[in-house]
Amino acid sequence: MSTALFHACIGILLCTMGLFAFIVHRHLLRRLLAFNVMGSGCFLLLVGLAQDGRGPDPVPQALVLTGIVVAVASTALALVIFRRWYRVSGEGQLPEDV
Amino acid sequence: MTVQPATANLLAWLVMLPLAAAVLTMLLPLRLRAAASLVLLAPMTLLALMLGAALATHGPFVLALGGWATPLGIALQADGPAVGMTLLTVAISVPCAIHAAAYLRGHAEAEYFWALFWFLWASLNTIWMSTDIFNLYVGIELLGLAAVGLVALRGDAEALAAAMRYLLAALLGSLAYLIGVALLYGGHGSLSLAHLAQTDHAQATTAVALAAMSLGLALKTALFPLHAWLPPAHGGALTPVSALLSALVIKASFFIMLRLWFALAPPGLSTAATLLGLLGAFAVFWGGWKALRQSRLKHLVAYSTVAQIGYLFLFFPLAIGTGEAAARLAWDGTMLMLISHALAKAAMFLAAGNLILAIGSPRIADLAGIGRYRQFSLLSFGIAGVGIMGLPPSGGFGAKWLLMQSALAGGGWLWVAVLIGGGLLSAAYVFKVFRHAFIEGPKRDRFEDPPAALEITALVLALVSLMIGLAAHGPLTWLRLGTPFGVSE
Amino acid sequence: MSGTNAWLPLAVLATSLVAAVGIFLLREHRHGLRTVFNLTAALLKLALVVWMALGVLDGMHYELRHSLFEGIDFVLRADMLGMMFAGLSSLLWLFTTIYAIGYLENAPNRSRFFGFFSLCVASTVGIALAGNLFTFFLFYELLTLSTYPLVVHRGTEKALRAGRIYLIYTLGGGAVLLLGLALLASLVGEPAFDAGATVQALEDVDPTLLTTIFVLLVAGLGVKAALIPLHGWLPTAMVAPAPVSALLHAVAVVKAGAFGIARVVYDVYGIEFAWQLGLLEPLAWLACATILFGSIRALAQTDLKRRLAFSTVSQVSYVILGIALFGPVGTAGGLVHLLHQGLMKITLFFCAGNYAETLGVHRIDELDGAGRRMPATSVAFTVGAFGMIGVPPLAGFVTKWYLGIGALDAGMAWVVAVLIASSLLNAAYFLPILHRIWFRPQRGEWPDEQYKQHRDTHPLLLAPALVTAGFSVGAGLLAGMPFSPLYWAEVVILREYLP
Amino acid sequence: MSRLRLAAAATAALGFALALALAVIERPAAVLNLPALVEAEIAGAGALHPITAVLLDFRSFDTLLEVGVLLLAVIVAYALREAQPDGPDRMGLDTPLLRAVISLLLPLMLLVGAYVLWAGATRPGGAFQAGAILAASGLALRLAGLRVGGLDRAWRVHALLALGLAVFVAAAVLPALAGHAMLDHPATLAKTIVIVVEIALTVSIALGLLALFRLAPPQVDGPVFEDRRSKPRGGA
Repeated sequence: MSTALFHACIGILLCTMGLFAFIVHRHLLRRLLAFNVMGSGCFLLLVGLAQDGRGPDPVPQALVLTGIVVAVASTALALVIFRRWYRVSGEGQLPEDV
Repeated sequence: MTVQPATANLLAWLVMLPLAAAVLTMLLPLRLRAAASLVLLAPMTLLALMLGAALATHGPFVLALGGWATPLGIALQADGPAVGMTLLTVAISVPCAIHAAAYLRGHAEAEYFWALFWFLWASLNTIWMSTDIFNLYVGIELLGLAAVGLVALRGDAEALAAAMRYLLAALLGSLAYLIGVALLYGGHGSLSLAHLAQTDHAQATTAVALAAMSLGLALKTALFPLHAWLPPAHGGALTPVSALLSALVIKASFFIMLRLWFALAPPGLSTAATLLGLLGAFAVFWGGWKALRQSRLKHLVAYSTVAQIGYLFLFFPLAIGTGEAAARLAWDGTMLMLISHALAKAAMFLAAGNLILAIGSPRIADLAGIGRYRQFSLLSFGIAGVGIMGLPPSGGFGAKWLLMQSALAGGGWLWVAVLIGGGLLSAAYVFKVFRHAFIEGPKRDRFEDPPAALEITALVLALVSLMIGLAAHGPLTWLRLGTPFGVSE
Repeated sequence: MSGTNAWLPLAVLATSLVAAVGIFLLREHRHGLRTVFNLTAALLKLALVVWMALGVLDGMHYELRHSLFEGIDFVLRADMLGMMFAGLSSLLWLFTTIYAIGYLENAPNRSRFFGFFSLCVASTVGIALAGNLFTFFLFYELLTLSTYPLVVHRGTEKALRAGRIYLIYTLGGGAVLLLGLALLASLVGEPAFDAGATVQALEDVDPTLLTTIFVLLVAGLGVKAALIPLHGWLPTAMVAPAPVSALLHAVAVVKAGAFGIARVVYDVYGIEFAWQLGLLEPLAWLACATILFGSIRALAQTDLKRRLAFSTVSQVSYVILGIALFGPVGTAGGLVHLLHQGLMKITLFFCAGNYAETLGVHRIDELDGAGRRMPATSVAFTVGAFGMIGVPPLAGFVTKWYLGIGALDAGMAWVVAVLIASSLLNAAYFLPILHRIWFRPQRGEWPDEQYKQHRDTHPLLLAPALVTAGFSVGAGLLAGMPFSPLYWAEVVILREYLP
Repeated sequence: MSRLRLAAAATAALGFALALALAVIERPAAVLNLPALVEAEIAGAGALHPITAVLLDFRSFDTLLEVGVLLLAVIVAYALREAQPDGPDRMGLDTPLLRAVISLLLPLMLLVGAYVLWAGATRPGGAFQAGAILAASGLALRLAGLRVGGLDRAWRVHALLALGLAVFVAAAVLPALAGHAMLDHPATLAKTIVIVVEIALTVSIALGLLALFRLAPPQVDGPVFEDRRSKPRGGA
């Protein structure tokens, strides 16, 4: 197994763990963390899979950079909304389905 | 087809102008933001019309951004669906913007509404035109965040919870999509849909990638049973926002799904297609049933969206694994359904918002007596309702007719039952509103009078949704340009 | 084809559509302008329909075609059968409009009422002029939508309930019709009103499927035509104002159903093909059952309008019966009753409305002595009732005579027995009313007397009733003359069914 | 946490992992060699480092939208901001030790940020990394209770936040005005344009990240949020 493929496998693992946590947890911060774990796994998969057996590839690396900015922005947005939600409701999680 | 750069650039202008508008409306003094946005509607409309004209004269064409051809660069394409959706976006956004300008006047939400509105428009246009799967990812992220921001604008607890729920769904959906991108790039070394379409699809990687992406997009489109985020978000947002979200935003992810399935669907995928169709069928009945049970007007309309999304997903079983004629009818029907639902649902949300303004309450039961005093708003709601119920002569009826013909051509009796049963269910919830509105009694005789701009925009959208059924032949022929269905004639 | 010939059907449609839009836009208090809109549109439409009918008689061809989707066109076309129905509805619309203006004086929501009223007639004329079953369906559903606000017009609990029942029946019927239509279209492409072509396209199709489609179509149309067991909405809808009842029973709704069945039998399947498939005899049975059932139920009603409603259930099925009888005479009987029933029933409803508006009388046992207080209305009511019973020389007699002969021609002698039984039942439920009106003394005060300054009632309410009563006498007396309903029915048969 | 939910989550995650593993194992050998294409075309691009070239030339449209995403997040944060903006009193720690450390570190951080930006043309680095470092130094300042004087005016902050996207859009549109494809910079100007865009991006990204932090302040006390809408509106 090449290093790149190893990275990809770790990526899958992270994705799986993130997904599991995302479904299981209700607290919004935990879910956001889970989302970020999944995101990292996803980036690893993207770069690892592309570079396995093909050598360094600037394209997925650039994609991941873009993806990171997007993920940071999304997480920040989520935190902003979460903070406001927490201020208004005092709850750390969303109300169950109406 | 090669065209002049100036013509091809129309595609990119349709993204750059709204982005520039977003920056502008962020920097302008508060009181000028709405006015500037209204002025900018004119060039947007003009650009979209010019693009339509270019497609009509030159046929489908692409723009290689930065001069870099695919697969190295990113290309935007003008084919029937892309241009059709761009024009639809204009048709929905312009009335919604006019409505919003009047609706938000003097409200704090107006401060950043316009920047978000323009970001939303830019991302929609990107999604309609882009041919690059990663670019589409950035597009749906931009779209999702803009939509979430618009939902959150209201700022109260309910809106924040709805926005948060929506954001979580959107993020999860994007990640599922991104995993598909990773697999496809890993397997085929390209991000361009045109290149991916030429690869061998009959292997597990493509199938898993397509499955992951479809799952993510279905979540963003709120396909049953992944729809739980939609009703609070669409029902709880500001009225013009609800209209934009229901009419356009959920269509964007569905549209990407269509593009992916065209390019990537491996042979023998009818089981998956049937599964999507079945989920669609469940959506039609579950959404309709829940709509009927709502006590708040906008939530009723929002659940109606859940139901109507179901019809869109009938496309997959109707078009995949059936004959050419059936597939073509399914495509026509789905496009018409998409367009007429967009128009009718935007009109319905705007009309519902006007009714709510008039009665000063979000509850359907408080509509009693309004039938006598504010018939104009009620009329718009009714005309939009005709489209939602799929009764003639609306576009919704035409779409159902085409889908039904497709189902009969392919022997899909189940789908016929869904189309007819769903129509009856939607009639039940639309007329529920009227039953309350027509109550005459001593209850009250004072209602607020919504500004004329709010009433007229709703009515215009409603009328267009009604008339599109009678004028669908041309647009449908046009929407087939550059698709697998555009061959004959 | 010249330009005007294509646009004339559209113009006929547009007169009431434009009126509807204009009326919707009017403010509630603009009564004068609204009346002008209403009457101009009604007169203009009548004039255009008469002009077009005469043109059709001269062999002119009026057709407007607009492509909706691939293979499906929106077609407006004037043919004899359609013109017959269009003529009936535009004539009766004029009277109903006049009546409604009088009836709703000082009532709220008149803009909404007259707007939908016009829309309703636009749909009816659309149904008459539809050149294929698809276009027919468009207007058929539009009719459902535009009548709903009229049925619930009063906004009371009862009216809203009636509206809900009306919708459940008609939208359900529409869905069934749509299913039949879609199946038919998937077999023949555009379901044109061209029996020959359809039969050719259907030659190789499994007869079971064809029968299924026929059943679906007739069931969908039978809801509006109030065939049992799909008639439930009609008596409930009686809570609507009298002009709406007139519209439902005489001008538009039940007629649209009956007319649709005529179209399906004559122009989609073709009467010969339908006969060969063995579809007509069950239809005749169903019609006869409805005739008897409606009459028997009518007997038991104590509310005047409900009795009239069940009478409609029964009478409309004469039309269906005529359609189901294979042979020109039976057809003539059915088609002519489309017109006759309209004239007679509208008279009866105008009168019932007059009794209710003027005296506050709703129940039959409150009518004692009404003839003395309202002689003219009562004469009109008597004419209508005798016509329904089928007393010669009134319009109803002509119908029954032709149906009887037609039944014998078609070899269905048992139908004659049904006709006789039905006439006896008709007499049994109408004569007691007439007896009360004319021969019983008034019992105390009227429940809610209005228009005391008039000898009878408000002239706007009285005149339409008298005119339509006069027409139903004329239609019977002058049945042999040119341009009588019978003449039209015969022309239709000669032109279109017996080449 | 219900057992059912655990089971469902485990099943979903497991199925997901298996499907992914299958896809990875079964994946075909790519037909296309994109890195080679990048290598071949890099001379015509506006940057020598392949990643920067992909980000700011070959796939600059992605980056443009990405900058939009960041700006969008900031805008939403502004739209949802607290009624009273937080001040140093609520966020700053304001201890002499922190001040001392920051006064030492800050010049270094700024220097590193500038270097990373400059390095992006030839080796790993670039606008986002530089922006992140600058944002961190800004954050350090804020934590120490210091304010950058010029950034107190909302409009100025807004202008700087929007600068990146504005410059990028302008750079995209310029070639179109000259009759080329959108974003297609002439080879002679490509390098300059890329540098200008990068600098603008760095400023906006740094400020954007800082704004996101500032607008979601890390305190739990303080006044409960008052409804900021001018008048209630029916709906939700």
